[in-house]
Amino acid sequence: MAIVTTPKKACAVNPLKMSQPIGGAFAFMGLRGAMPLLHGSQGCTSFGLTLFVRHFKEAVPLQTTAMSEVATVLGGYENVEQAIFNIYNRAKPEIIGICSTGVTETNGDDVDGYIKLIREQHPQLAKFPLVFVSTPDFKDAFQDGWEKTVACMVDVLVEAPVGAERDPARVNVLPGCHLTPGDLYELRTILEDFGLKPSFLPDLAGSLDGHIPDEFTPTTIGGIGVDEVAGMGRSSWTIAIGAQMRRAAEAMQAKTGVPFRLFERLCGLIPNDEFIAFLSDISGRPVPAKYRRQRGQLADAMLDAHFHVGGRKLAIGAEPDLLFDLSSMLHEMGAQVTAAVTTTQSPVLERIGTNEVLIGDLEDLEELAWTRNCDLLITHSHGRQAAARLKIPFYRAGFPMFDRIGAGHQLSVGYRGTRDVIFNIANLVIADREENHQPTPDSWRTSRQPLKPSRRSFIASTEESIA
Amino acid sequence: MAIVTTPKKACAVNPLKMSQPIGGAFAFMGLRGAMPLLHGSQGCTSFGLTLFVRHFKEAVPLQTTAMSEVATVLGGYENVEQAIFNIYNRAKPEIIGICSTGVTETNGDDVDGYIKLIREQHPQLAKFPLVFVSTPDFKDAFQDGWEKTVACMVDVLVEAPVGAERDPARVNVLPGCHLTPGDLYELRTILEDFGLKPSFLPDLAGSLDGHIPDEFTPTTIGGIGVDEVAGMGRSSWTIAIGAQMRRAAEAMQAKTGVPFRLFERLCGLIPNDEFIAFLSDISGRPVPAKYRRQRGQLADAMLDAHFHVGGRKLAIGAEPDLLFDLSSMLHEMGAQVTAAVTTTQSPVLERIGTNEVLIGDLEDLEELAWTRNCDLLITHSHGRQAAARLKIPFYRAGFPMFDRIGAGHQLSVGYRGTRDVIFNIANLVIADREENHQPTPDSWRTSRQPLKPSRRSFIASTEESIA
Amino acid sequence: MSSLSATIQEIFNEPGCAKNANKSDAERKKGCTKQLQPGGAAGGCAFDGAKIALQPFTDVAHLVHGPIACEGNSWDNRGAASSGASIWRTGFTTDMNETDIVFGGEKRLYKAIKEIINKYNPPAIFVYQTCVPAMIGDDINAVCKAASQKLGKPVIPVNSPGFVGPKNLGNKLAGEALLEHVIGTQEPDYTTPYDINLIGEYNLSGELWQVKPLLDELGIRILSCISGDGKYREVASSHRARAAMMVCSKAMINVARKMEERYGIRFFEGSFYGIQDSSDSLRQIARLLVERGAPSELIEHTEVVIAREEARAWAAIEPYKPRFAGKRALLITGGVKSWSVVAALQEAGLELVGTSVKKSTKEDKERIKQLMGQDAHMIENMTPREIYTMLKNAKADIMLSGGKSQFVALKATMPWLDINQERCHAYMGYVGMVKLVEEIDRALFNPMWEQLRRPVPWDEVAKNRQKAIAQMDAQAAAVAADPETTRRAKKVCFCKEVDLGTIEDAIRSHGLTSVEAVRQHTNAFGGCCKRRIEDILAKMPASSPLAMLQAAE
Amino acid sequence: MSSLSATIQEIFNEPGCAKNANKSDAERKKGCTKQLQPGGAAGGCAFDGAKIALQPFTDVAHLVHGPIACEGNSWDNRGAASSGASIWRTGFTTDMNETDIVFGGEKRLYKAIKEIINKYNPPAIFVYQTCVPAMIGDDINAVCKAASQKLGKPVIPVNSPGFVGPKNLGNKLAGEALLEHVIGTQEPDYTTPYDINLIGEYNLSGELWQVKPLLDELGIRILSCISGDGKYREVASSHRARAAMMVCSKAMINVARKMEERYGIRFFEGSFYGIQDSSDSLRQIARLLVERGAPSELIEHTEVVIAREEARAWAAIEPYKPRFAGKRALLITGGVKSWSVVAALQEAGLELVGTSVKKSTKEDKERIKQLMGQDAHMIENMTPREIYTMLKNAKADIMLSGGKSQFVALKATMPWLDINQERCHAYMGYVGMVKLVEEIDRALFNPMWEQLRRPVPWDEVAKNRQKAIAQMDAQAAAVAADPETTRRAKKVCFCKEVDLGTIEDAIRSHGLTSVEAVRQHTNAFGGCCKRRIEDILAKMPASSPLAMLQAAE
Repeated sequence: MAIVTTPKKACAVNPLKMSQPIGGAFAFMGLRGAMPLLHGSQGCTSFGLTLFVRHFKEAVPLQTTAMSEVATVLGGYENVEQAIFNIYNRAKPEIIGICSTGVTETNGDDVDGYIKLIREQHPQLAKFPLVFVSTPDFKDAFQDGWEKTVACMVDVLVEAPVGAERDPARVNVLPGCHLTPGDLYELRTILEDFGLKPSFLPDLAGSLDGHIPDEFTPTTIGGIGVDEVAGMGRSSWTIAIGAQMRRAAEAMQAKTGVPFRLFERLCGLIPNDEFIAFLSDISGRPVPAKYRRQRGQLADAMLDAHFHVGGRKLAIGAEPDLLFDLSSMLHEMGAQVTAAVTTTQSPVLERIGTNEVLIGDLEDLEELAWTRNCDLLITHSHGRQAAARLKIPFYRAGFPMFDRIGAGHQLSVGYRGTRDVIFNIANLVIADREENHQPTPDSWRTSRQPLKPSRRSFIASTEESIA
Repeated sequence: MAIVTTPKKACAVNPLKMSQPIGGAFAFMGLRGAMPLLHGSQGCTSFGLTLFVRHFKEAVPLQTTAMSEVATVLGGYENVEQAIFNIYNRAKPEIIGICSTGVTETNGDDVDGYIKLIREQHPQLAKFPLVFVSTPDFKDAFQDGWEKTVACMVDVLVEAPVGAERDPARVNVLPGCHLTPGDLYELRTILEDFGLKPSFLPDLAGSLDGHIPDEFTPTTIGGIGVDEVAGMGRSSWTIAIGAQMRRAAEAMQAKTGVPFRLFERLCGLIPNDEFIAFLSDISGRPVPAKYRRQRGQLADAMLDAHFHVGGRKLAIGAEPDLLFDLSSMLHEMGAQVTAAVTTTQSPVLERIGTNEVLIGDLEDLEELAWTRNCDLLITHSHGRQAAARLKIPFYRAGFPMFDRIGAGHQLSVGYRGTRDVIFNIANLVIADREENHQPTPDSWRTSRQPLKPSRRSFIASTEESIA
Repeated sequence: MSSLSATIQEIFNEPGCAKNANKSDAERKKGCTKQLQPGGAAGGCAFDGAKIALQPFTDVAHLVHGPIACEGNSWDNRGAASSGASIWRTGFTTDMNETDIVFGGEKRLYKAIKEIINKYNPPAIFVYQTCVPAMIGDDINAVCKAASQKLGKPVIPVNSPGFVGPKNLGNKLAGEALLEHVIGTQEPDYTTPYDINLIGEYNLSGELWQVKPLLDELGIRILSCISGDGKYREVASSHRARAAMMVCSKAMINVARKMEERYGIRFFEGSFYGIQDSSDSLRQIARLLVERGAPSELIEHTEVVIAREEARAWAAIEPYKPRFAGKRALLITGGVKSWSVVAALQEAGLELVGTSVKKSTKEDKERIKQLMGQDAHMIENMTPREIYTMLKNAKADIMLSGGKSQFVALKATMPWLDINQERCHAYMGYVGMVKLVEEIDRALFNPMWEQLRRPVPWDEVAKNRQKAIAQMDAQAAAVAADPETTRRAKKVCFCKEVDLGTIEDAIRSHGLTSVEAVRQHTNAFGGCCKRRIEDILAKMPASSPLAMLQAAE
Repeated sequence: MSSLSATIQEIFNEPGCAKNANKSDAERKKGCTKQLQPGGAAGGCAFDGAKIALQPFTDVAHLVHGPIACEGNSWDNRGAASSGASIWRTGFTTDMNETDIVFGGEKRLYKAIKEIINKYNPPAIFVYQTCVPAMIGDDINAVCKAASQKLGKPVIPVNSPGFVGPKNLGNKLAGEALLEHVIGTQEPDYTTPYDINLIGEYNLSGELWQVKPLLDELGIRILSCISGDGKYREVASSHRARAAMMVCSKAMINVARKMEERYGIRFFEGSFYGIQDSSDSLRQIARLLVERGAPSELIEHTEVVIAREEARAWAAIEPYKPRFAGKRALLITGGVKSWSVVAALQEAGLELVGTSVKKSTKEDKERIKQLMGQDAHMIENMTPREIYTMLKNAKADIMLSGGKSQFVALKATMPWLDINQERCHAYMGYVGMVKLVEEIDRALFNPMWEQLRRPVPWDEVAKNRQKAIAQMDAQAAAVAADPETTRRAKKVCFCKEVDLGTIEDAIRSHGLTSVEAVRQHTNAFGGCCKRRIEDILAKMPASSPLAMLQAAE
């Protein structure tokens, strides 16, 4: 339904987008004993690291090849070699995942070639798991980095099954980067309640759910092990969540023959009906009573919330899969998706229930929300300035969420997760109505809503009000 | 540690307290096919009904003996008889639970006598479950009504076990009225994860969790059945939650010999450690990995949140068990319980980590919060006016919560529930700091905090600001 | 007590009440409400009714004399709006305890009044009597009188304990308290020929302010609104108004009639719900004022405003009409709304399939017939179960009612709109009507309903599986006990419904080559089987041409 | 590029830098930072450093020329506070795409500058160079120059691509940009003998405002703060100040020294962390101003203020000192803070068990020795693992550091306080010192730590059970297969650890009468057994006197 457009601006203002190398590094954080490594100047790593630390409030492993100006000119082989060596010796990881950056891609470093050479030169590394993904900063976005990296992991780490039988209970899950550790926990519980044994690739729930390890470790403190990844070919099914995971799911099928089912969304009643029906189908088990109850609770939550969510004009900025998921769910509750901004292309965009999806920035989102009188803003924490200027309620969704705690536990999948999202959004709307929209003797003095001018100078006009 | 005081006021202002008959009726709502019946004038029922409906956003069964002025003078036998008959014939309940009110207690109606007479006169009612509790409005509070009613249910409905063996897996759970349907679900899941089969008395999770029944029914749409209650004597253990449940637990032990363990709190790390250890002990099963993980997540949440919660000056108003639970948890996180107000006496009050607990109203709480510069208010929804005047963040806890949706799903028990509460409160504090406490060039102009006068005229002074 | 009984009798005799006019003397004595049925009653008591009627006076302290239930269970639960004062939202109660019951609560009441004056100093205090102090004989009239004198502040007794009757009786008892103790006790600063009273309007969700701008524009002053956004001084001096409108409710007909009797203030009963009714009401106000001496241009001005507002409103509603074509509404409300809202909904193009007339007068019913035709479905008394069934069977597309019955509609997954006191939207006047239409549209066309009405898809899955399992069981019974059988009995699916032998046999005997074909022949249906059947097919010897043919089917 | 190299070489030669003074020429050429180690580096790049130094100018638009990573991953992540303008918090970037890489990004950059001026019209734009455009040869100096001329607005190139070096080099390159393009380009409206510059102060969490009231009281005007809460016009006219303070950081020593050189503005390096340091800094400011012509009373006034503030602060800290007795702090921070905060903590009565000196100069280290004694534990380079171990072993009671290392402390369940840029509390001046003490106290004495350090109680339970199960297993192996055995083998506990026969035997052979005794003899330990053992005891024949005796034990 929606037309996807890209505004013609030379200057991105208040970026919604983050770079794809850190999206790639993020995927590696879902492997056990992993050390993600950005091949670039140390700032590339430092910014990414800070972003993850502020979101998860956790120590986050992320290293750099520390490319200097001179190294850039000469080519990065030595830096890659040294970095792998230093990490291998000091952090004793089980895997190193390497993502390129703008600097090294501009330079044309052949990292796959470097790795081959390093393995040849250093026999102790001959079989050590090293995965490289090409993720230039000047193309695509965070979600793309994740997408490519997971597909790469499948290519490099999963073994084609030889002879061994498939385990009918074993299921692969390929979650998109829009799912939180809390979401992954919920999915694991659901799958296990059907007697299934899921392998999540990657599994951020194991590494970034915020738990306290007994020992200090410089690598990831959990996640899926390389050995378990290798054996994913013996699963009966692959469940991919989010359109971004189609690539990895297809790679898995091509390599191992494991069929996949793609769930583009898991927030909302109908998507979860389909998900649960599928699980019942592949497991051969009836749906546990618990989920019938949770479904009823969700339906009831929708009834309670539709008075508040219905008719709201929604401005939402998020990466494609999250945008599609949340905006579809809210559209189905009667909200109007009035302004939608995203970071990168995706086949789901045109199916979003709105007229137009912009590949743009938070300035675009703010401008649209202003001129179209939106009354609810949904985006990541960087939207906080816009929300304050727009004076409309702000629901934080996506990465990063640095100005609240518990980001890793935010839940949106399953009947229960959907229910929680609906309650939280409806309560935001209720609070806003109470605080800012109580009727006064003048509320209906003129019944016409003033048309808002374009917001060319909105920052200047609010200079004083926001210190 | 705390001294419990009662202010000498003739006029309660902005009541914190609700009446005990509706606390009793509330307990009956956790039985399947139940119709609670207040013996009093119809207003007694109507107010209670509205309160429950606004809190749960559910149809709520609650009937009245509709005592008129004349009936009051003549005595209520006829009204009780007619009410039971009408309900029995029309609503086809499995049980009717009767609570007296101020009117009928002042009058001295002997309802136990009435019931005996009714059973004699109407053989079809001879064995029909009827439970009566004496709950005059002019004594005690909501929590007391619940406490007495559950104890009464045990006395009347539970059968002394004859010969039959105890079921080692079966466990009775007697939850206090401060637990939500969401809390009960969580407890059920935890108990079942240890292989235990819990019977909750009462079980509001079955009736008021907000689900959609297939058929219309004028009675409760779920809850524990009278038959299951009758068999509770065959359980191996009784778990009572909240000091208010000691009475029922003792009644259960006296009648059936089932030993009990009382957990005064289930919000907080240590209380849950004890709870989980106990479950592992009585079930003979090791603690599932899930709970080790949840424990770690809670510990991590405490670490993340203590920066924000630590040192906060807390004003909290709640019924004794909820007050004890929440204030202890926050005290243990480094918050200062600066003002504490409750509704009725309880042995836990003196163990609250503060100097003084007032049996009072929301005017007292507001006054104390004002003079003692509290920066966080916790109480039920009626605290909203005080929070707006005090201009401090407001966390809604307890019954009623009529100005937000999802009240029935608010979770505070278990590692997970504690974690959610901590995140929610910390995020309220963070939001408040961002919105209202950003430093300005004048923040430190004078380093002395102004002493606040008592708030005799606080309402007048805010007349204009709150429309 | 005796004075209270007298007051109640007087109310039962209310000559302004159309319903009363048709009753015999004996009937009238029994009162204007049905006897309450124990175990089958719903709705508030007289105290509740009195509080509803008076609490919207915003600068008054409302003190409830009784045990905690009466105020503790009910305060801060009304959606009336205030343009200034907020003390009306503060809950005051004597919270009587056991000692008070034994020794009487009068002393505590007096002290409570004094505390309120000391701490909050409102212009007046309304003291509400409740059942328990009424039973034990607390004389609130005497206490209020003494307090007024000693403390120099109006302290008004509202003698309406819950057990004397239902909510509507309480409304009238509240009116009596105003008539006896408040109205006419002060004088307005000035008067104009355009001064009116609104009686029985509570400014719920601020809806009065949807109409007030029009009155302002016409120069008409609301001298006193009883009681929405009202102030004590205004009602105390309301006897100087030139005309009054009894808004959409007979709740305080005694006030309107007695003020006409005592002060010559003529009144009419009108409604601001719906376009036609709003216009009619504006016309009537203008007419009454002109009759009492306002310049006659007022009538023309009013017509100009009406024409403009009607045009605006119709234009705003127009786009919705085709959307509402054929949509049926069920209206469950009381009294005047049973017809005033009917008219409003019909204006928007909705079909009315029924309206409740439980609390309606004969006159009300006549108006319904006028609006809906002779065979109007007037619902005398519908149980929740009946409403549920009606909605579940889709006999209506939307229900409009008060908050308590909302769950009947919602649990039947049918749209519902609140038109009683707890709603958060205001629906009065022309803008309110447009808002109502918008909200109905929003409710009717919310895509959520379609989702909620779909059957749970797993039930379908489960049914299929049941069938499959039954057939499997039959086959399994035939399996004997040798090694090959064991190999063949190995389950192919995780769901353990199909064994290897069955599939091998099917492939062999029918020469199957595709998973689809195997499914047809074995009733293996599931997802997880697919891959494994493919594996088996791959290991089996090549099929015969016949099989190829079959597979192509 | 060549001009950038020259600038960098010049910075390496910085004569104002004490560290440099001790180096050979060859050493100096290599630069003042260690070579970064691939796979072992942490910390920001030169671009990061430049942005940190300049972004606190609040009315300037900060435009990052590069691919999305440089701004998209990092914007709005600093806690500097503004008293007015907010455009500094807006993220601007050219978000270079593949086409720009191929054809060059200069055109996009120019258009971006134009868009910003059209939409936001700030008094100036700072343009930051990053690695990729530097590699492909985008000449931002030229673009900025052209834009300045055409668009009539200062557009300042900040030539500090990430790969030229670490954060502290970026700070200095930012300083060079100011020196070359900004400072001295405008004149202040007026000057006073009390005008000073603050250099290297970023007003994190508004901490500048903890000191500014004292300067205001003394009549001292901050002509320009570089860069906290700074405005473009202020820094452009900062060359008219009479004195400067280099605040707690050598980050922009080049700015301080060159401004002294060019404009004769004498400066000193000082700190506002801690009571003594705050007093010293105020004294130095007064002294420098008086030397440049301010009236000499300023010195006395300053002493009066110092005396008053010190007294207040000491009084506020006093109650904490006994609480801090014996408490040990570990300080992991850089540069000047390694001693200025040490002093502050010692003032509060804390013992310092170590301070990191990774980024400290020889001079810094001397000061640490003065403060902590000759055997001060100066930590050159401590890995997170070492810090974790140190804390886990309780060698310190609290750690103070920057945000990134916080989790090392927290995961060791040790109190931690943020003293770097991301903290939400301000710790400068006298009030800040008191705040720091309060926060340390709050962190140290939070009752949470005790809970978090307790062992998980179930581990204890589990250990006991393991033992019990092992013994049960041994007993179970002895069980034969007749009906009585079956009866006796029935498990008594839900946990299935003890069978009936075992218990009966134990009771019989030892004549037991109490649950406790049964437990001792059977290793049945659990909760659920208790009731059932009681039942068994009740059914067994009465015990012998000997058994009674045993039970009484």
